[in-house]
Amino acid sequence: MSGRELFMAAPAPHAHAGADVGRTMRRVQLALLPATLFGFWVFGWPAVNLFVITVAAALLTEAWCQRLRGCESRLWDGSALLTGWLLALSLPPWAPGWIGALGGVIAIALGKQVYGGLGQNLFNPAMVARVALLVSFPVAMTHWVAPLPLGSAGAPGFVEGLRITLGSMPVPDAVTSASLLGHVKTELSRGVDLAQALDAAGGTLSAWHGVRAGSLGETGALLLLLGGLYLLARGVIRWHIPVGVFAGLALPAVVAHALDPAHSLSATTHLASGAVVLGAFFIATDYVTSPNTASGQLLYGLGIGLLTWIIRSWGGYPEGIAFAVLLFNALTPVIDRYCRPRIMGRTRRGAPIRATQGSAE
Amino acid sequence: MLAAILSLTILGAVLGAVLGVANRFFHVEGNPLVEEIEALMPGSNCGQCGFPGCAGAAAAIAAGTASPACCPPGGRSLAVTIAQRMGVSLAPGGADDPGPLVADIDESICIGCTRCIRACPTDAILGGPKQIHNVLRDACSGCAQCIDQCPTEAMVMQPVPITLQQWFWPKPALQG
Amino acid sequence: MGILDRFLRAAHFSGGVHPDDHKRPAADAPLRVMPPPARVYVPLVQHIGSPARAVVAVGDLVKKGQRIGEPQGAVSAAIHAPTSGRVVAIGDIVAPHPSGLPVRGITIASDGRDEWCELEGCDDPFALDPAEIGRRVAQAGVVGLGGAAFPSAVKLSGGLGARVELLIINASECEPFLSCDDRLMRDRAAEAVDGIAIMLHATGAREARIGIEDNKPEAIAAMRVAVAGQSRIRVEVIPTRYPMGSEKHLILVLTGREVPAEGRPSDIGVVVHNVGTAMAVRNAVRFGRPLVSRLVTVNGACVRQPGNVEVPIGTLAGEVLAFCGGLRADHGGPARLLLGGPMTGMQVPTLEVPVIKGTGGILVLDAAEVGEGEGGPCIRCGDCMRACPVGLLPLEIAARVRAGEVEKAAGFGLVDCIACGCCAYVCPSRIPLVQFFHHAKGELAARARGTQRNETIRTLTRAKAERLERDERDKAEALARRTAASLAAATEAAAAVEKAAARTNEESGACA
Amino acid sequence: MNEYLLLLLSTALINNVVLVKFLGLCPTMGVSKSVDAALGMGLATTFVITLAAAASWMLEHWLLAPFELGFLRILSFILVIAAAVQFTEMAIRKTSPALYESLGIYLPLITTNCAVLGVALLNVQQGYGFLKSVLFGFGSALGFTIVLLIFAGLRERLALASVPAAFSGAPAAFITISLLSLAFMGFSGLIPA
Repeated sequence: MSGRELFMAAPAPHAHAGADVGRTMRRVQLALLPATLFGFWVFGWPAVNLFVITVAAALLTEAWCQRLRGCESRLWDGSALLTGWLLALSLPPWAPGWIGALGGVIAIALGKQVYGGLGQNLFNPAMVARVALLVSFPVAMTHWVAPLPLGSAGAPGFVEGLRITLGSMPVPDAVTSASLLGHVKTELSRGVDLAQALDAAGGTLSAWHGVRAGSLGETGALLLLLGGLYLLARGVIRWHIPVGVFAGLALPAVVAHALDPAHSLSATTHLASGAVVLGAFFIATDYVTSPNTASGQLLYGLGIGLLTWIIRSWGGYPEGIAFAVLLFNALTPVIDRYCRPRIMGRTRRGAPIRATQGSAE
Repeated sequence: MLAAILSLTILGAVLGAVLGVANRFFHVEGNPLVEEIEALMPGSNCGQCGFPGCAGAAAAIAAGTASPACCPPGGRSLAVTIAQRMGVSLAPGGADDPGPLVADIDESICIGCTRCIRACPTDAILGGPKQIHNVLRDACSGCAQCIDQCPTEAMVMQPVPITLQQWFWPKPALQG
Repeated sequence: MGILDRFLRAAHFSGGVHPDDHKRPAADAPLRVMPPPARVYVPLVQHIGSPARAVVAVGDLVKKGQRIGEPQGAVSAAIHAPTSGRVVAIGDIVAPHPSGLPVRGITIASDGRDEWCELEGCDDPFALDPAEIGRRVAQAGVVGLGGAAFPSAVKLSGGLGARVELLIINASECEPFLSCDDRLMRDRAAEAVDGIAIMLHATGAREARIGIEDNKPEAIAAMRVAVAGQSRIRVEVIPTRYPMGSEKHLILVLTGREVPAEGRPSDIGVVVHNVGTAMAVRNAVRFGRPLVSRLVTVNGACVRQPGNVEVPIGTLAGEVLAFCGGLRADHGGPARLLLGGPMTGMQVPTLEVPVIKGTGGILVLDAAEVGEGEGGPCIRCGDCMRACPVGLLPLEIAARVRAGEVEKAAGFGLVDCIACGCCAYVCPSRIPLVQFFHHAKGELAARARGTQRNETIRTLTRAKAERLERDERDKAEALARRTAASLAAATEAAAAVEKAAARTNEESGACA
Repeated sequence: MNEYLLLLLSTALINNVVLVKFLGLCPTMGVSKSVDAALGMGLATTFVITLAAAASWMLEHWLLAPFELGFLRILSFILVIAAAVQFTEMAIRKTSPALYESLGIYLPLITTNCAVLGVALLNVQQGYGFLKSVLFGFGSALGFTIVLLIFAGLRERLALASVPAAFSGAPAAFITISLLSLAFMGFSGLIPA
């Protein structure tokens, strides 16, 4: 029991709280699960196929890149799975399989592994892939379908679903629909009043229960909200970014809607439509690409919300959250540079505080 | 044709005049960098860098032809100071960097000839004729000028031993 | 002092962590006193500051409490023989330090009698001049027993040159596993309070506040009873949160005021002493007893009989463990041997290191207590930032240190890091953040030393060059003088010769 | 007023000189290793572009157009730009030696920053008035500075990442700026051309 070299040298602390990266990833996936299953139910087999293909592509690319780099495999830490998962949720549910596969490859290879893998990337990999796909294949990426819940009449069976995903069977025209934001954008550009446009859509586009057209995972906004609250309760994320995104989007929307209800959507419609909830809780909160400090996170969230509103209102794309997230990913180092916590015993600018000699209290 | 030549000439003349005046106004004397760097160098002119004296090395560093890390007696701290002053990044020191070397005397073969004492630019060697000499580690610049002077090869260059007060944790092995 | 008040206090510093405290059952086991071992190994530097100088020789007989090391310099501490016996060696011993480097120390073979030397006590310390108390405390070699081991006399008698209004007694003991202060307050509350009263007198502070974390109800009760008669000493219950025992954080929680960065508590009129130090001060002033033993918590899943032990300074850690029943082999065997607590304590490479004045605990932890696991790259989750009680960005600092940009790391407030370990404790990727900071601080210090050395050398070089030049000049001048003199002599001689010749000529001419 | 504001917004963000028009890539890649240097470079370039836009407008309208010397346009513009850069260089060397050293060769190379000449030539092409020319120049320069700053921030972080050897340095920087360009595409269509 004596002698040297008995104990390996290690620095303090010699205790650990027990947190690990895998646990965080698993919690996020758990929070996503209800909305994902809901998406499967609403859009049927093609959506399931797309999801599987996207996630598999992400995992395979991750494994391949790690092999190329010759580093030890961290395939099962759940990060690549989560990236593929988030990307799949942001795709049109009946998109052809190659879109998902290509997206998975872009997300992992260009978005993440080029920078050295987990924790090193500058942009959210899933959003890199989504934006790259949207810019490159605008038609395929804005091809929405009306909800056809599993088991309902007209819903494609497993084989039909597979054929849709593999592109050997065209999507029937009757199924084709538009997302609310896309519909509004088209109608407004044709000079149609907002009230009329929404009337024509018959309310089905903005249904709160989520049985509506949209990307695979964004429609179940209530379930996403539930998942987001779970993440908050678990301490996986903090409130600053989601609240910032919601406020940044809702505040200008409220003002604009009050000024010009005929041409601007109400705040509630903005919040309930598109990928705001998904983005605010699951995408903008990505640790690696968002600021660290509370003030920085709030600023970042507000910026994303505001930019999303600007792009939705005036931009060339109906939905802007992916662009807004990417842009603020890019701004994160700058935000981090200027939003730093105050160091104890120093002023915010970093100078030592002045000693005030005198009685305590 | 004439208009073209004339206009360009006038343009050139006017801009030249403006720049000439500006040059007067914004004139900078000499290169303060060389003097600044020279003031940082040990000044023992040991020649280990391969330049004629510290002034030569300072000029070469300022001109960018020599690395800020070219001065062995100055060691890592000097290299970092100069690199910072010049706004260049320094190649990270390899693991084989033994740190600064200082002279040490093997007392069993020192004959007390005082040649090393005369060669030392910093008076870091103590001792008199026929007495065993000793090196003051804190004052030794590591210039190695004493090494060749010793007739009995009692002088050697050795890394400074690490003491408890100076020890610190090594950088953790790279992760990720 | 209601719940609201307590809540407000807790809000004073952000960050910090709540590790499992593991204090019981060791804290509840009765205090044991360890007899002196056959040999003690006493390092000559057990404190912050310059090492002491040995004042005994090999072969000398020493009594317990006899001074064997003389302090050198303004910040230093005397060293005393922990037991009576014969000095058998003065030389290198393994330092109680993770590096395993040697330290100069005195080895004493005990004669088994444990005889005190003659001691100079004092019946009424309150009649003594504060400076005299300081002198006696310095004589006794008392240092801060909380871990930093700063010579106490310097802090006690206005050595820092500022007026002290408030004396804070640090009894928070926020480190998990450690309970020596807890045990001391439970068993010797009256003596500790007597020590605090003496310190109050010495510092000239108006009042003393004893900060105790609320996870030590027995100690709180005992201390409340002990301070009952003292109007100027108060017991303050503070929330349990690591690092409550950090000087600056304790001050913040107890007074609501921040110590300026790069400054000292005395800048805001506060001085902080550990409760164990108060005990040592009492022993030094009342009985003239120097600091030759201390309470050590022996704890960890691998220790057979965990508890608190009064151990003579210089006893080897292995012998203390043997006194506590030795080590258990179950739980997968010992994973780490620590001196101090798990958050800031030092891992030592061997059991053959001596207990010194700053050693508050000897812990032998198993793998589960250490919480070993697999590490990974930083995912920028920011948990370290939220855990940091100082308000730093550990992830940013570590990333820069990793890339070798130590100066940029310093720009992120590296100097303000108190190395409490909260960041590494919560890091999900298990990045050794504290090691990064230690490394960077060491690197910066080494560079500063290098710069200083270069400056010294430059001065010396210039001095020698000037001297040589002066010698040269002197020589040249002397030569010139000599030449001039000889020239003059020569001219004179020539003139004389000429004259003589002329005369001869004249004479010869006359002759002709 | 609104028109001028839109012009500024459009040149700074939507038709960003670096990310959409792909002008001035050389200094963008060269001086984006630290935020401080990038800020200095951005300010110097802003000064030069704005000055050059004003001077080139005067040159075009008072000299080249009246005397029908259109064939001398590029030559004379470069002359003016080179003079402006020389002036800036002297001024920076005098006022901020540290910035002067950190910018290094890229300071005199502002002359060959195609964004500068590009802005001057585009002004002529679009037939902007004086105020609009200056605003166009300033907006473009602002866009250049913004991108340089963002990119420098990203590269500072990139320098800390463990990028695979095959991609470290310029490749990763190019991929990053392409992704940044992708993000800027979100601005497209904001203001109808």
